[in-house]
Amino acid sequence: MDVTVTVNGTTYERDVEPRKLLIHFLRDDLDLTGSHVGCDTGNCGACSVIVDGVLLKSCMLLAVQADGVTIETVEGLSEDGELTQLQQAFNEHHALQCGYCTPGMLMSATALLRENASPSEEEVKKALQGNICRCTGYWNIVEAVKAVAR
Amino acid sequence: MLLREVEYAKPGSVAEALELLASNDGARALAGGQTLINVMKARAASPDMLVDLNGLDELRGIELAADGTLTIGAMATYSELMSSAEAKARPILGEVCAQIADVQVRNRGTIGGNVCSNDPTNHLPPLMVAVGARLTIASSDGEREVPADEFFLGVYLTAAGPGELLTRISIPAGKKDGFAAVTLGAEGTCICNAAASVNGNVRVALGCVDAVPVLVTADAPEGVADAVRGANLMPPSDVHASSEYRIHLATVLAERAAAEASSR
Amino acid sequence: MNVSGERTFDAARAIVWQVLNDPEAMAKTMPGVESFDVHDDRHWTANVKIPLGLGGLRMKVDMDKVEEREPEFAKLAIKGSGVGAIMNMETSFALSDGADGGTSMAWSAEVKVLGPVGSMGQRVLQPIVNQQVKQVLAALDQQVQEALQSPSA
Amino acid sequence: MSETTLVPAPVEVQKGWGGQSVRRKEDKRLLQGEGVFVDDVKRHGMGYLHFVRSPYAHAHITRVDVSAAEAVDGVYGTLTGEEVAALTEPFFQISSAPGANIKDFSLAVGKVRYVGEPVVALVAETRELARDASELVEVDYEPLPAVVDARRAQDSDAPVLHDDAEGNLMWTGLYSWGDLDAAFAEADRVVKIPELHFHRFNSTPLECDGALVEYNRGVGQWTIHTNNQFPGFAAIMMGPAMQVGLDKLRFVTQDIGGGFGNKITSHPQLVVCCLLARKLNRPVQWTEWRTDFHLSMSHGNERWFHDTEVAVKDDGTLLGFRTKALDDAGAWLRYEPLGGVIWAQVTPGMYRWRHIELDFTQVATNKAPVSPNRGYSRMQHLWFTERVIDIVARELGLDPVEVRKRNYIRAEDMPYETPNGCVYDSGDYAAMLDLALELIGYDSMAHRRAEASERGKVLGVGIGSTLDSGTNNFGQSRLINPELQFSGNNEVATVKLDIFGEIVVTLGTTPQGQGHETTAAQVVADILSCSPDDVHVRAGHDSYWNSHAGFSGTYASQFAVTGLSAVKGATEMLAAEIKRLAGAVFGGVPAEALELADGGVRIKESPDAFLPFMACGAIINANNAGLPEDLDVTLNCRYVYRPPFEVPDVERKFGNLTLTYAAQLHVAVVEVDPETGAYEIVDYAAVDDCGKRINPQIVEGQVMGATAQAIGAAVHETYEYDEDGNLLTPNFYDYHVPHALDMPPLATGAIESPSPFTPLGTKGMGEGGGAGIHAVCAAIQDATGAIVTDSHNPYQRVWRLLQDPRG
Repeated sequence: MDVTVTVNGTTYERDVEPRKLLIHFLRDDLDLTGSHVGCDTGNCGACSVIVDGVLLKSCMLLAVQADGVTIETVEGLSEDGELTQLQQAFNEHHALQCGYCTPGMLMSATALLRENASPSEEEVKKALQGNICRCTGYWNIVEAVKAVAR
Repeated sequence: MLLREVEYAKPGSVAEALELLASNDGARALAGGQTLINVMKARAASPDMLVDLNGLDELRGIELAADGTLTIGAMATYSELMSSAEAKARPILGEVCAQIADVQVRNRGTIGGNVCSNDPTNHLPPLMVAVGARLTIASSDGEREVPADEFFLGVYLTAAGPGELLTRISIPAGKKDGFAAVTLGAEGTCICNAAASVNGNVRVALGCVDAVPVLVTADAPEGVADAVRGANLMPPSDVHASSEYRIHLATVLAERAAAEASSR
Repeated sequence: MNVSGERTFDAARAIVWQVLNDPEAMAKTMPGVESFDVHDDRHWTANVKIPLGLGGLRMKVDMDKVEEREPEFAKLAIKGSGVGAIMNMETSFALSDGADGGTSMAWSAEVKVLGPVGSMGQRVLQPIVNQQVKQVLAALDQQVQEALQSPSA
Repeated sequence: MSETTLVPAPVEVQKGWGGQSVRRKEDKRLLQGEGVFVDDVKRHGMGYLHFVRSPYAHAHITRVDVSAAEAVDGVYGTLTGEEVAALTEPFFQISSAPGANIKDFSLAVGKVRYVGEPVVALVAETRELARDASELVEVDYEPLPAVVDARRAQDSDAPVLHDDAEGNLMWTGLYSWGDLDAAFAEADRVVKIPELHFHRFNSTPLECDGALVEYNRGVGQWTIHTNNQFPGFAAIMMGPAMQVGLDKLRFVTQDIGGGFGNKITSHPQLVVCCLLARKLNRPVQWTEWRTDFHLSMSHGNERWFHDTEVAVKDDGTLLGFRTKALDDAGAWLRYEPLGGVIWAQVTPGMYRWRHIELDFTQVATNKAPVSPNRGYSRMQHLWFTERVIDIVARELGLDPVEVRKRNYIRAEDMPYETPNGCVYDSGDYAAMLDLALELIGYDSMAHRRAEASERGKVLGVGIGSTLDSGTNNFGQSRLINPELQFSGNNEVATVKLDIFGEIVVTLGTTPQGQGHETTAAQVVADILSCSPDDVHVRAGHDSYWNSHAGFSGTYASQFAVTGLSAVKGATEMLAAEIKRLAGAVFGGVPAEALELADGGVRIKESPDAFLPFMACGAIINANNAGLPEDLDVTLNCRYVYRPPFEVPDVERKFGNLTLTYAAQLHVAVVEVDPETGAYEIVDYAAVDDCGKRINPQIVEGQVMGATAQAIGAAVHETYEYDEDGNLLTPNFYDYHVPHALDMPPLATGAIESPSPFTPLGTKGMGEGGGAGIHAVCAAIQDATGAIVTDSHNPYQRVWRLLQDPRG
């Protein structure tokens, strides 16, 4: 089936099998390998992307369902290699180690901060609940997001 | 990951969706997909066709009638329900939805999908039974309304059968509700849950103890524990809880949910 | 997992025995049978589609009667294989004369589900198995009733 | 949330970059999704590999038919166990007999031994097609009874996994030091503990295993892009099996999405990829999905401790113990039975008892093979010692704090030789405990208990003291099998100046998030007097071009010692060469008269005589005519760091098994809901001492991560099997790993006791998280009043403890 999708400002047209998950489409068809796969049950959130302004896990959407939508992925966060405030805060607070969950974490935190510019610690944790990190124990990630909160 | 081959259809109306479902034996409705797609990844189920209900605005929306009856479109997401001003009329709904899975899942997963999948670990089936929800099922023959305690037939099986669609859920007015659950970690997979509603008598629906929510009633919250014992539960044992422990949890959680309900 | 129970039928033991040992009657009790082959009186094969809510599970089911003491006891080894699931079941039933000319049946089944479907967890599988068993027993009732009404009874 | 309390180090404040929390160099690419993980690597014409896995825990394979699968359009080919047996030798076994006799191939041959074991591999044009076609592979099985409980594995009627071993016993060894009889004679009391159980789990790195393997027919060489975290080990397993020299196996790793030891033993899968890449003459890509990982990869060692007897004095002085350790290896010995000796690195835990006997037995069961997992084998043993301490304290009616302080090895005893000849290099455990108790607010605990009680909760406090022994002496493998010819350890770094003066560092390590690029740059910057920003540390490992040695890799808490010491050595060589070059350029100035500063080298007395690194690099690499003939300078310096080790005494099982012994002191506070057994960790403190910290923030990050893994393991994470050998927690639905809401408030603290044995005073660290399991168990014991005998305490178990505290 034909799918037209705009990712990080670029419009792509592809012919995909209906069974293809959006995450595989992003990674394998569009070569946007920043979003990751960490589980096969929708739990880990490493594939989180923002679809038409809504934070979703791209492993629980078919690529064909993304026809006509606008998607933001980690590759689109910073412009010209300049890290965003949030990305800088992750660096300053040592909020990543292996970096595998990081793209999903950044997307979840980005979605949170758009909706709520000054989240409480509890709100930050709740916003990150759908993203598993096995390296950091989350403390520094929460600190990084709080640091950007107004 | 890596689903079996499947056909995909995106109907433009409920009528078209019903026609697709009725004319394709192996077709299944795709709501939020937050359960179905994962089951398909495991290849534990492989529908021949997915009929995507996203985009059917008829199935969205949350309305509050003058008599306090709340009508929730089957395709309303948890997030929509949580932020709906109308849904505040029955506060327990938003409170329980806020405990389901995580932000991403709540943004996509639907109320209808939750009740129709009727996974024993889901929160909404017992809640629907406790609050006395009525579920409207559409088929090519028209619509029928089923009370929640008759809606759930088995694991992944409900009164909305092949060729049918749950279209909306109506919930009567009320505020005296409670909910209690023991989950794996904070707000994780459910080990046992109980939803309660007090309206004259106390209705408590227990989740995760059988294929369908188990309804017990009592005259007062104090009688709930006896009512649970009287239900002769035979819950499944699994890696998280033995049958015996689930029975115990069901009793404690039923009391807690009932106490919360009556305190409101 | 183990499921077991007792059941009474308003029919004589011989009739119940006949139904339980008639492949065609048994085929009608099984969920979602699409085809049924009888190799001999001890080996049958069925292609079934077990109706799960999220989509049917297709399985090829081989049944092997491993023990038989007419008219009171039989034991079957049942092996189902499908994509995503393997089911191994050993089931037995013992018939005895019940009150009022009826028959009582004590049955038990040890069911093992392997593969991805098995990984869905016992709290999902056990209720599904229970439910299927309920349906099989209800269908069995009906077969016994039909046998009672059939000319040969 | 996290308050960091950094206590001033009791040593002189280090000048320079070392010791500073320099921001990580790795982050920029990772934060933009520009990391290169194994599944990101693609090649023209590559095929995707899918494994057909066993649904049975134990069965004979009676027939394999791949014809229907191979007939599918787009399927490139398959590989069966029979082909593997014809093309390869069984993997080399570390064990002595009987474990030595088993025949381990990269696919099941003739028999399957655990659910999820790879039986056939299939390669196809797309990922989806590979999985589709795998469903057409016909395998007939003849099921056999399974043994899943290690305690039943040696029963006379137990099913035998490996006929070649003539039973399920894989390895056994008796360790005995000191004078047990004297200790028990001296004891006022003997505390007996019939059974303790350390459960099966692992760290579930978020990225599962994977590889992209290319074969070049022209040179007969494989290039293996993989996330294996110990390519040196994989190579020595794969080379002999595939009967090729190690130069034919080029390992390339880039970014790795977590390892924690779990990515050491993917060599069987890599062999399958290699064989198929050659057979099909095309690149083969393998991505392991989460359920595959849970079913088949690197579970942590499950261990039972039976018939434990502890000799104690009434005042709580510990004299010694004897116990029988029964270790469950699962179906294959993929790194085992090394767990049978690794524990001995920390034989007495942190305590001064001198009389210790441990009868170690490892058996095979029909479960996934075990392999290293963060805290490998020491965690199990240290959990045991901590359980012993708390059970002894309870039996004697003593305060667990007092019993610990009475028995801790004292700061003044350091370096301390343990009963089995390990030399604890430095540390002050009592001071760490004091700091941890202060961070947790131990003095106010009575008040907090009362306050919790008012809310209907029961509060418990528990201490976990633990060690993180790092930098292995591989000679310890000889205690498992005296015929093994391994000993010592090594790591390599090269540091060079390139044409434009770029400082380029290459490591033999395979980091998975530990920040090697950053800490290596800090060490280099201090020696070359430049900024870490000027130092380019190559990400990843390439065994073809890269500097590496036999033990290269990232595992077993050693980078801060082996990796950074290699970097230090290479950089010092480079610094000396730069000075020699400059001395020649300046016309015979001796090295002592020169210094490195501001990105160049200058004459101390006349700083205007300055040669920037750019000039040095240019002269040697591109403008070297006329340099003195005897000037032996390449500005490309390779250094192999070799830690000071002796071969252990095999007879006495005696010797120093690791170079450094970092320590961790954790305290957990739990609140239990007595009606349900559900509990929450409400407060937590972690104090770490890993000697000199090159980058305190990275060290703290390791402490935090290890803590979170311990909390997950203590409360929820477990690989449970049913009696037929089906894994009941095969994915993240039922294997619950902690998420942000599960994390308690955390206070971290640190003291620094520099190692006297390492070039930088550092100690390896990162694996001390086991302390969290010890602390949570102790806290549950405190709350419930029941003896905690299992390392895994889900709500149900806590509820049972509450029902029957006397057990």
